[in-house]
Amino acid sequence: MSSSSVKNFARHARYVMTENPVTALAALLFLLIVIAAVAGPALVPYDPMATDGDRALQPPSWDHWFGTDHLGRDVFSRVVVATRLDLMISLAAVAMAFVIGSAMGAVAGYFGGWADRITGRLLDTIMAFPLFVLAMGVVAAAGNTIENIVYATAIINLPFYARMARAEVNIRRNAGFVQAARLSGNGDWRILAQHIFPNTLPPMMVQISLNMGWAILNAAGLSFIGLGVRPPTPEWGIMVAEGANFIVSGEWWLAFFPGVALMLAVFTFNLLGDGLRDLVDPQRRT
Amino acid sequence: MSIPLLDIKALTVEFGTRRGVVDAVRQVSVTVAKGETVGIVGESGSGKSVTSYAVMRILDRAGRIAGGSIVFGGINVGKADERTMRDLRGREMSMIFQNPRAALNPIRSVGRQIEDVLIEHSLATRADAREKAIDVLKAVRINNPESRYHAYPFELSGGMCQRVVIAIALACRPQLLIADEPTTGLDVTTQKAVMDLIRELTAERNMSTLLITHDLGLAAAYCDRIVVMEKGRVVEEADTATLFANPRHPYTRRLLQATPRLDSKVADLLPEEDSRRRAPSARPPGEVLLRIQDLVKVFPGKEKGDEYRAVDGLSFEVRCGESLGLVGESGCGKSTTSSMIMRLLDPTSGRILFNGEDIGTVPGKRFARHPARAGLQMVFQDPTDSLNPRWSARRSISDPLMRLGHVSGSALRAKVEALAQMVGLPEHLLDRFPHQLSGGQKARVGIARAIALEPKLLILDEPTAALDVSVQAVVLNLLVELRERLGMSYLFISHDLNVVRLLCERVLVMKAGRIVEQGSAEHLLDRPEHPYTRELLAAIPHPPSSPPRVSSESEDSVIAARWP
Amino acid sequence: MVRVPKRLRLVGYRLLQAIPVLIGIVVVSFLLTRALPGDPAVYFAGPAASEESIEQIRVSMGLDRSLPVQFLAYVGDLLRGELGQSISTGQPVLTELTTRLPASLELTGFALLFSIAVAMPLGILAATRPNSWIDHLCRFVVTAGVSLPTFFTGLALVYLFYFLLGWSPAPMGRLDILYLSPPHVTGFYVIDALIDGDFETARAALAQLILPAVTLGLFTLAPIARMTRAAMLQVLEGDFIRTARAAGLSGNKVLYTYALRNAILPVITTLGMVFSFALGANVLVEKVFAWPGIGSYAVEALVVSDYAAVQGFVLSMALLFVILNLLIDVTYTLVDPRLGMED
Amino acid sequence: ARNDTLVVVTGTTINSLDIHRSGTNRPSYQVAVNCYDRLLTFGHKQLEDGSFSYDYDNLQPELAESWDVSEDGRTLTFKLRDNARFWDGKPVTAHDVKWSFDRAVTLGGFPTAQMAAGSLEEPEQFEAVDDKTFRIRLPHSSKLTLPDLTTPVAIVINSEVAKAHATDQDPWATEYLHRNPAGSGAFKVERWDSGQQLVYSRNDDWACGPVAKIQRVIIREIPSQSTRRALIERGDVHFSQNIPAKDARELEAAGKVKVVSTPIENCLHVLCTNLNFEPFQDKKVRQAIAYAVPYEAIFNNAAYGRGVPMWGGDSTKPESIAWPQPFPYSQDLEKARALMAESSHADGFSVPLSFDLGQADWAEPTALLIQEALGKIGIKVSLNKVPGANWRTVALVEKSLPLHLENFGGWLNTPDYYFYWAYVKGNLFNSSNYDNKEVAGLVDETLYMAQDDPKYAPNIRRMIEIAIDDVPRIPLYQPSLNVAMQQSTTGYEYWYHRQLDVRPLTLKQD
Ligand SMILES: Nc1ncnc2c1ncn2[C@@H]1O[C@H](COP(=O)(O)OP(=O)(O)OP(=O)(O)O)[C@@H](O)[C@H]1O
Ligand SMILES: Nc1ncnc2c1ncn2[C@@H]1O[C@H](COP(=O)(O)OP(=O)(O)OP(=O)(O)O)[C@@H](O)[C@H]1O
Ligand SMILES: [Mg+2]
Ligand SMILES: [Mg+2]
Repeated sequence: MSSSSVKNFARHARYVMTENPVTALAALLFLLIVIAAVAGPALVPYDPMATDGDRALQPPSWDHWFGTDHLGRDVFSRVVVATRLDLMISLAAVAMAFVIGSAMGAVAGYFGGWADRITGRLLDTIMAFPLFVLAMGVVAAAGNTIENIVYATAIINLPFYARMARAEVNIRRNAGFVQAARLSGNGDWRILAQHIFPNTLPPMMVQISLNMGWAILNAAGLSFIGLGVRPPTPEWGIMVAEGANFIVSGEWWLAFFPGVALMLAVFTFNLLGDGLRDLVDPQRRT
Repeated sequence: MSIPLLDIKALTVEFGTRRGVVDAVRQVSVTVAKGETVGIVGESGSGKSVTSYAVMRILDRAGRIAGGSIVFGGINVGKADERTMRDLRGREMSMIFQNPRAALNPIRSVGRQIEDVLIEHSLATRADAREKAIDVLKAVRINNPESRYHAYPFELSGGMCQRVVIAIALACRPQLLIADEPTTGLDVTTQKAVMDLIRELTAERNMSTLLITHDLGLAAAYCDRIVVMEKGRVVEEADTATLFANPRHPYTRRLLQATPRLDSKVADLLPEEDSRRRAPSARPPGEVLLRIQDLVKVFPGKEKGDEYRAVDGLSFEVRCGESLGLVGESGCGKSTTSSMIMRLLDPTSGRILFNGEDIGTVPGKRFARHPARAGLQMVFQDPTDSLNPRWSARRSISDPLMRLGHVSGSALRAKVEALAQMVGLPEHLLDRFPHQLSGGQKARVGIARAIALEPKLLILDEPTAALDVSVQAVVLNLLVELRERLGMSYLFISHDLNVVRLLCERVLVMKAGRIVEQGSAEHLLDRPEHPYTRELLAAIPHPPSSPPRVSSESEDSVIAARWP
Repeated sequence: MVRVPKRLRLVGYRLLQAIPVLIGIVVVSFLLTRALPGDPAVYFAGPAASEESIEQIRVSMGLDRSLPVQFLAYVGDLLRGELGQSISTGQPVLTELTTRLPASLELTGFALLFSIAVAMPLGILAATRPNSWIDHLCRFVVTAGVSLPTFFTGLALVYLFYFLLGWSPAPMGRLDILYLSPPHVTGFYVIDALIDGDFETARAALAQLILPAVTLGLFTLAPIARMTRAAMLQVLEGDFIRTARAAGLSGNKVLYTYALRNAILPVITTLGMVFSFALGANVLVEKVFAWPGIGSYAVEALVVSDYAAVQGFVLSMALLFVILNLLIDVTYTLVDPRLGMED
Repeated sequence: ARNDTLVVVTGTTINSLDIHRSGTNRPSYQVAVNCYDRLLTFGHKQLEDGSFSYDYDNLQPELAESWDVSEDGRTLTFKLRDNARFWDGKPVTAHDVKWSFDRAVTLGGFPTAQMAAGSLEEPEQFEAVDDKTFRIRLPHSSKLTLPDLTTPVAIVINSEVAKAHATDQDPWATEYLHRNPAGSGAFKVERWDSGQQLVYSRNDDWACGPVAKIQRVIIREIPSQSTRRALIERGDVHFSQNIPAKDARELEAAGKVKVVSTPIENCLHVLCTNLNFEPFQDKKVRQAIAYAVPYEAIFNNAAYGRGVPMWGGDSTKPESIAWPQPFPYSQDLEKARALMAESSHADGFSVPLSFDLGQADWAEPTALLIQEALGKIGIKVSLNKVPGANWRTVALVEKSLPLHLENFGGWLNTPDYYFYWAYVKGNLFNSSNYDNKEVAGLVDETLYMAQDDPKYAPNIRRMIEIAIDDVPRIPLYQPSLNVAMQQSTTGYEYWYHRQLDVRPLTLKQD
């Protein structure tokens, strides 16, 4: 049963990808990112932290594909090694936002009434903050550790999931199959968890992929105003943010390569969205 | 014979899909002469709509006319440029659709929508468009057209929306009207009013009509000639009387047979050689299983005093082994009643005695764990909606068994397979998802799930409304068989008296939350006492073998009743 | 006749709904600022201040009181319309907000105009040809826009269009040094200059706006285009489109009057979201372009624990958000007659 | 017209026009410099590289025409210029000076502290003898008093205008002067758009010096450092104040704009070990760190070679009393490891290294290099960026950062003054919590002592010797103040307060 369902899934995945070339491309890129994240530190030619004053600010060359930064660190190694952290930040933040947000939204959407009203106002309150500023505030108040960046990102992403889950659950709460589930002796919570919630996943997948990209950008923005990941940890956002100051002086490679990596990642996540949705949507299975 | 107004010759329409090219219509030839009403009948997916879209040339982007010709009034529609087509559409031929409310732009007032067409075809200027639009509204017998002009579709009833759609279609006095299932989703009484209006208007203007329907009764009542389609092909064409008197093609015969008539038995709906035919055996009813006393459901409105009494003091009983029919027009409270009995909805007042116990006092939220839960099950109206789209058929059928039957493991598998066999669902379909099943198959899954726990009472809320007639025939027979095998009682809800009669010994007629008449099925159909029952009966179009075509004399009273 | 009061009631209901949100914002922003590290009294006291003078300032700022007391005082001030004094800029918060908010709004507004002007046609184009190469291209383009951090795009644009090509004026804020800011009417320089009849200044202000607005706008292309496409696709599948086509209405009439007007509804909602989102993203763009807006103000204030400024900023943004949502609701009710009529 | 308008860009915001007001930030001091007059000022000198600087050894009159110091050095009498007038035409009187000084010592906070550095502590010390004669009485004679009168704090305000806007709650008119300067200086404030720009326009009637050549000066605030660089490089602005060392090096190399880098007197970038924390109480650990720091790399990669090296001095016993002077440390990991091995923390330890976010441009690369180097002698360092507002609190007031990068430079250019702030327990810039009785005693003895006192030099040498041996603060290098200007801009002069004095600037007509 399970092996056949795995096989089914694989066949379905192949189908989803062949159907949409953009999704296939995104999947390929995603694979690349995952490889870099898993094996990155083992693959890179230099220690990403090792400084070398004599080789500071060298343009890209055979020795240093992406050049070196102001402390002579190898940009290529740093870009590759940063993948893991960036992926972790976005995955963790989005996972957290998704789990908490969709749970809140689902409960609000299913039970309605006071639960709904309170969640609604709570979400409105979060949304009423300019989200980036809220993230800044949280990080500034709690200190700029990676965990806090993740929490802050999760908080500002939360309303999107909650609203979406609420809407999607709400339109299904009196659907025929839900009534049927009641007749089959399912309690409210079980109905919510097993019947309604999984059906809200396809649209949420698109949101997840958008937010993954967004989470990385958010971390980058925090770095730009000095509230990001602490040095010397390589992280794309902070590399772009620091490198941005070198653009005018002609050392374009400092911001360019991490920028490309960042862009590629965000791009991948965004493009992956539709594919992911198709993947979890049984209607798309044939 | 004069040149036909519309001449479709060997039309083939293809759709490019991700699984290759689909021939939706193959080699179809149909002609419509001036003033003639031609019906196209056939089951769902047989290509009726696609044919009509090809005539209008409003196929989807994926679709294309791959062969044959369509000549309308001397113009070759297949070859004409878009400008010519735009002139033709609306002005020379026009179309009305199923589900009238969706067919209107929801955020534009109906008057403006009519004006758009008039102005587009230069039949009005901005200055006099309004006046002319009101005239058109008058023509489709809409009361108070000046104020209706400003109305938005959501402010109108379904029947009224269909009138507006007709108004749009006929605003430019075209020569051909294509009506694609114009009354599906409307009440029988409304259906009659709308159809009569179409007939009257087209006759008045000497227009031709192409009526697309899957309801043979309707086609028989309104068409001069009928074309039968199956799987994209025309299988038979004849004038109405001939077709019904002497159907030649086996498909036509099957279709005819599956259409319930006033005198048909449930077994008659299936061909004689079909092994699934079942004759209901009249068993003496046992003791009272369910007793409803003074059941009331009041829905609170948005504001005070706005409340709505959906069910208003209902009392009846269902005995063991009995099938009780509940009929009434849309919105009369049938589903509300069934939800209350099923304990999905808490009644405002009244008692629901099931096996002598008042289950109405147990709140719906907690009823999931009540011992009586397994004894009360239901088959839903829309088979698609009632199945969890992420669950395979097997899982859906297993659900009640696991939750309430506490069966698991191999016993569960065996039980599910037995159930599938019982409802005639091939075992290999069990691992499919709902969207991979046909309507009839989905209905079977729903029935299998409902009978999994061998309930004492099964409520059937229009279980066949979404199905083709031939599938309906099979499902009805299946239900008869199951009732006999499992000794269940049925509460059969429908707005179609004809169908109810096939299954039920006793029938209740409901109107506005109250019972207006009840009695044995035969009695009620032969000698309806309440005028409402009579109206319902009169509105049902029947194939001509039994009563003759619907006369047009009752029409005024119907309209008057619906739109005071 | 029945319609008007119902809609009015809807708007009133929305206003009521905003009250708990505003209360929430007041509480959260208060707590958030108090959680900020750093001691404003120390900062305020300036370099080389002694313990006593710090303490003295702490007392004069009321920071020696317990949190609940501080909160009550804050609420009291708010009710009197006092937002306090920003310690980092030395101006009353209200003054700062009123001079800086128009700058941010002007920037955001132009960015959105640009974004709408590009994204909606792209979305419509994509929707009319789903899954074609044009569709994929549109998706690609708008996704690219949202993939880069705004500050990077901004700097890159400055480098290219100002530093290398010299096409764009110096990124020195809202107006080049050569011009005087137009007399204050709306606070929007372009509009004020036009009101003043000073086309030269209007043109200059507009020129300053282009790069930052494009930077910000690029970032908001994707959600608008995506939503337009999705909504258009859905509407185009609708039965009423088929009816309109069957009635012989012209392609443009069907596409714009029938399809787009319906599809615009979800787009409006998205626009609201995008607007508040863009106001947040402003923070970074303003920093790059030396734009004297409210976002850069907030960043500075946050970094130096400027309580009054942060609170004032958050509160004004929340108010803006509420007003925006109200506007959207009103637009919605104007466009969609169904609203407020059925549940 | 463009030719007599000078455009200056700066990265920091000006938050008040009144230096005495609490909360006024450092960039705002330039208003005091340019719009107000002091009693005294310093003369100029040309530095070796040809650029100009103020001259600490050359006191010059500004508002005071002449001054007189009593025998015991405790009474200072100033004669004011006759022709000096405030912008509103009112003559500058001794009463204005008294009011202004009273204000500075009464308002508290920074101005009061700075006045106190010159032993100017209470209003009773100040006396307006007549309209043009002003007298200060000191509790003791001090070499710091006269130089202190040149600081931007000791400005003379138009007291009548101010008093007209004073209220009972605000007797010193801080609200009014915050937005409306009332001075007699060379420039008036034409317009101030907070957060955007400050526009000076020339005071044609300035009496205390040659009337400025430039008609208007626009100070534009451009937060983004790379935008500022683009602006100066493209020639859209005349002057860029306080540019990063890297830009200074590159712009100078490119040769299109003039770059002036002046080592900031009396200022050091230091690595501070906090003696409140256990490992740093051990002198061996401190010395080990001092031997482990990669000075060379820091100077090249963080300071881009701008500034003066402060390592590799010749001897542990200083010959000169110059301050700052290189400490006799340089990177020697062997020695560092040996010292660590002898220390109480032979196995190493972990410690966060903190720095101020606002100083990140030099502090961050420096911190990274130190982190790497200390790792080699067994000290695991993690980095901790502290936002600006918090920095003062944790580093200077609470003094709770174990290891951190600091920079302090005193306005008054004497070693004892530096030691007073940075090496004496309890004083603000002693963020190391360094407490040494001998140093404290020496500072106490030397602070007011005249520099030609025979005891002065030996005392200072001893101080420096202890500082070298104990190394609570490990000097890295002496930073430079870097500015860039168009070739057409001349007359730039370095000042200890690091603000741009626009008065001597000129624009070549082209
Ligand atoms: N856009 C399309 N793409 C692919 N196939 C299509 C498309 N539209 C219709 N078809 C196919 O054409 C066939 C005929 O469809 P059509 O809508 O004409 O059926 P119908 O007879 O009108 O059925 P119903 O009674 O359900 O309306 C169906 O099998 C359908 O799958
Ligand atoms: N939750 C609800 N709130 C308010 N009114 C309701 C609600 N559910 C049903 N109604 C109203 O109660 C009336 C009866 O509804 P019900 O669904 O029972 O009709 P029905 O007879 O099943 O009609 P149909 O044949 O269309 O299914 C309708 O007018 C409906 O609008
Ligand atoms: Mg059809
Ligand atoms: Mg119903």
